[in-house]
Amino acid sequence: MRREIPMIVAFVAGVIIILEFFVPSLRSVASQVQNWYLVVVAFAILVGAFNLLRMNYMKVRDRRADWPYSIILIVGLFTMAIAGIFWGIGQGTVFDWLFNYLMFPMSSTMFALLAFFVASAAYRAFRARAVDATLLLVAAIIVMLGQVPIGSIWIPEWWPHSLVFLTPDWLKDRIMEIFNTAGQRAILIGASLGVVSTSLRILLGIERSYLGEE
Amino acid sequence: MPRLFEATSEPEYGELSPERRDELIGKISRAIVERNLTAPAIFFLESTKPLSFIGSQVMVFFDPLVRSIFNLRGYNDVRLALEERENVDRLLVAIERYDAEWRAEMKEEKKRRKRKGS
Amino acid sequence: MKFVRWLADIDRRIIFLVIAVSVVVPLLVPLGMRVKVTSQTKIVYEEVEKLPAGSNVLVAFDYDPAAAPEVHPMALAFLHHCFAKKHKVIIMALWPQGAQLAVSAMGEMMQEFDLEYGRDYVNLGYKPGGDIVIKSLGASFPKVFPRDMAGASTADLPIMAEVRNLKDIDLIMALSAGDPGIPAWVRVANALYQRRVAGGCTAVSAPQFFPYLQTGQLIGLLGGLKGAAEYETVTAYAGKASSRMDAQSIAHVVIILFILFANISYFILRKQGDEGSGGPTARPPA
Amino acid sequence: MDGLTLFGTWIAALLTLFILSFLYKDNPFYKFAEYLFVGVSAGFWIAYNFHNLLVPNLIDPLFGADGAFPKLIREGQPDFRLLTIIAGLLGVTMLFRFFPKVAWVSRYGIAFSVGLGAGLMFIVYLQANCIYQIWGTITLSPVVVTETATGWHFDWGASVANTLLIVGVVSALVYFYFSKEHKGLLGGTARLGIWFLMISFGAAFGYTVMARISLLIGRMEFLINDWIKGTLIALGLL
Repeated sequence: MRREIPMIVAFVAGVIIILEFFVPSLRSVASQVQNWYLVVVAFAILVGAFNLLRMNYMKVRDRRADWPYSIILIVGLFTMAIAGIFWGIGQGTVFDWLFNYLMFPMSSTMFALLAFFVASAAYRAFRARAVDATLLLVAAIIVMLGQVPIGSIWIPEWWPHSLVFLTPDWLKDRIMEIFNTAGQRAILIGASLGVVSTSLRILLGIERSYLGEE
Repeated sequence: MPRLFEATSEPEYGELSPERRDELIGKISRAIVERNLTAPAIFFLESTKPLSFIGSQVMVFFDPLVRSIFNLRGYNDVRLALEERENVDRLLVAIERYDAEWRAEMKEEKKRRKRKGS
Repeated sequence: MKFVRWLADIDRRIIFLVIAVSVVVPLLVPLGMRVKVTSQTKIVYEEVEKLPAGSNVLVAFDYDPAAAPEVHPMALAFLHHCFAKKHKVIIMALWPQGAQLAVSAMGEMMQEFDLEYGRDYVNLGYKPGGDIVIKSLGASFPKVFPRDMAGASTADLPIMAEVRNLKDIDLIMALSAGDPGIPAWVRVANALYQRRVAGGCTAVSAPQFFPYLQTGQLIGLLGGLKGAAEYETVTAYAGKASSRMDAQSIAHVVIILFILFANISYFILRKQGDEGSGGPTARPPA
Repeated sequence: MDGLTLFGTWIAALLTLFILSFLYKDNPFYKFAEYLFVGVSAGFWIAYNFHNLLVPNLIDPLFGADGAFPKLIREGQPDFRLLTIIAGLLGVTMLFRFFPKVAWVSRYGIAFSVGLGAGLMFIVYLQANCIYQIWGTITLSPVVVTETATGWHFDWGASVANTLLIVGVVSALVYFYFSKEHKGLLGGTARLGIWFLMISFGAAFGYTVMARISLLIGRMEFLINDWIKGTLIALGLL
C-alpha cells in the first residue's frame, strides 16, 4: 500500500490537469490543485537547500579536501537566509545590499570568466579536422561576424544587391533561419517526444522510479 | 542537530574510486565520439571548465528532487567527479584520444569494404 | 617553424591577455559603431507601439545577475518604451533573482517617469514552479499572487482589478536566461491560452528559439546584447547596450583571428606530418 | 556615493578580482568566492521561498489575521481555504525523506508533484513543441513558392530555403534515432542530419561567444566606472 496509494495520487493529479481541457467544470478543481503544487515545490527547494547544507557539514566533519571552504559556504547560506527572513527582502534592506554587492558581482563574474575560456576553447576545438568540424567552424565565424556592427562596416554604399549573399549579415540570417531552425526544431521535436512518452509512462504507472526502492 | 544531518536515508557523502572514475570517463567519451559530437563536446567542456564545482553543487541541491523522479545510478558519481576540476581535463583528453582511434578505425573499415567491393 | 609550433601550442594565458585588452580598450576609447535593427526586434517594437494606451503588458523577469549585462539593458529599454506609451506593466518572476533585479530596474524608471505603484505598475515577486505557475495564472492572478513582492495584498491594488487572469494580458514580454523562461511562456501562455508572447534572452539561448519564431509562437525576439542595442536604437533610448557593442565587435574579430591562426598552424604542421600535440587540450592534467 | 555604497563597491570589486584570478591558475581566492557564491545563492533562494511563497500562499491563508483558522474559531464558519492544509501536508511529507524509517512518507509529496507535472508536460510539450513544430514545417514552408501579387512567378529563394528546412528537420531526426548507423540510406541520411546539426551548433557557439564577451564587458565596465572612477570621485580626485 505504501507504493499503490502514491501511484494513485500521481495518476489523479495528472489526469485532472489533462481532463480540464475537455471538461470545463473541472477547472476550479484543477486551479486549486495547481496552487497546492506551488507550495509543494517550495518545500522541495527547502529539501534541496538542506541537502546542500548536509553534504557540506559532512565534508567539514570528515575533514575532506577543501573542508575549510565548506564553512564559508555554510556561513554564506545562513547569513543570506537569516537576513532575508528576519529583515525582509525589499529595496534598501540588508538582504538587498548583500544581493547587490556580494551575490551580483560573484554570479556575473563567474560567467564573465567564461569569456576567456570560450576564446581558448575556440582556439582548441575549432580545427578543420573533418567535414563536420569545418561546418561548425565556418558557421561560428559567420555568425560571430554577422552579429556585430564591424562585420558589415566594410561594405560600401554601392554594394550591388545581386551580391548581397556575400555579406556576413545575409549569410548569418540564412544560417539562423534555415539551418539553425532545422537543427533546433529537430532537437525540440525529439526532446518533446521523450518528455511526452515519459509523462505518459509516469501517469500509467509504468515508470515508477520516483517511488524509490521498496 | 548533527544527529539530524547524519540520520538520513540519503547516501553518505561518498567517494569516487579511480577505477570507477576512469570507467565513467571512458563511457562518456565513447558515447560522445560515436555520435560524431567530438567538436561540440570539446568546445563545451573546455569553455565551462571553471564552473565544474558550481555544477556539482547544483547537482547536490537538486539531488533529492532529481533522484526521486529518475532512477539515475550515475548521478552521484558524476557529481563527485565534477567536484575535482582535473576530471574535466581527464575527460577532454580521453575524448581526443578516443576520437583519433575511432577515426583511424573507420578509415580502415572503409578501405576494407572498398577492397571487398572491387 | 618554431613560430608555428609556438602558435599551435600557445599558452592560454596569452589568449586571456589579448581578450582582456580587446575588451578594455574600446570601453575607454569608444568607436561609436551603430547596430542594424533586425526584423525580429522591429516586430517587438511595433507590437508595443500599436497597443492602445493603458494596455496590460506583463514583463517576466526570468533571469539572474549572470545574464544581467545582456538582458537588463533590454528590460530597461522595454520598460521605458511601455511607460512612454502609457501602458500598465505587471512584473513577475519565475527566477527569484529576477524579482530582485526588477526592483532596481523600476528604481531607474522612477527617476524619469512619475509612476504610481499599484496603478501604473506592480511587482508581484517570484513564484517557483515554472509551467505550472503560468498555467495557474491562466485561471487566476490573485490565487497565485495573493500578495505582491513587498507583501501588500494585491486585491487592494487598482491595476490588479482589471487583471483577473492571463486573458486580460495584452502582451507578454518574457526576459529570460533559460527554462523556466521563454520556452515555458510559449508552451503554456501561447499554446494553451493563445497569448501574444515576445521574448528577450541571452545570446546563449537565442538560437533555440528560432523554430518558435518561424511558427509565430513567439512574435519577436531580442537576442543578447545585440538585441538590447537594437531595441535601444529603435526606441532612441540612451542605454548601456549600444555603447558596449564596440568592445563586442573588437573581441569577436580577435577571437576569429585566433581561430584562423590555430587552423593555419594546424595545417602547416599537418603537411609536415607533425600532428602536433593536437592542441593544448591534449595535455594530461598536471 | 555614500560610505555604505563605496564599501559595497569595494567588496564587489574584490570578489570580482578573486574570481578573475582563476585565469592565472586555480587558487584559494577563487575557491573562497566559489564556495561563498554557492552558499549565498542557496540562502537567497530560501529567503525568497519564505517571503514570496510560504507566507502568502500557505501561512497567510491558514493562520493570517484574516485566515481560515482564525475565522473558523471566531465565526465557526469553515472556509474553502482550509483545503490549503492539504498542500502544507503534502509539502511536509517531502521532509520525511531524511529519516530512513519513515522515508516512504515522502512519496506522497513527490508522487503528487510528479503526477501533476507529468499531466501538464504531456499536454504542453505535445502541443507547443511537437504538433505546432511539425505543423510549422509542413504548412508554413511549401516546397514550391510562387509570387502571385505581381503575377505568377516561381520564387527560387524561398523554395530552396523551405526545401532545405524540411530536409534538415527530417535528416536530423533520423540522426537522433539512428545515430550509430553508418551504412545505407539511414546512415547517409543520418550523416546529412549531423551536418545540419553541426551548422546549428556552430551558430550556437557563435552566439555563446557573443554572450560570454557581453558578460565580460559588463564586469569590466563595473571595474572601470563604478570601482576605479567611483572611488576617485568619492575621494574628490576626479
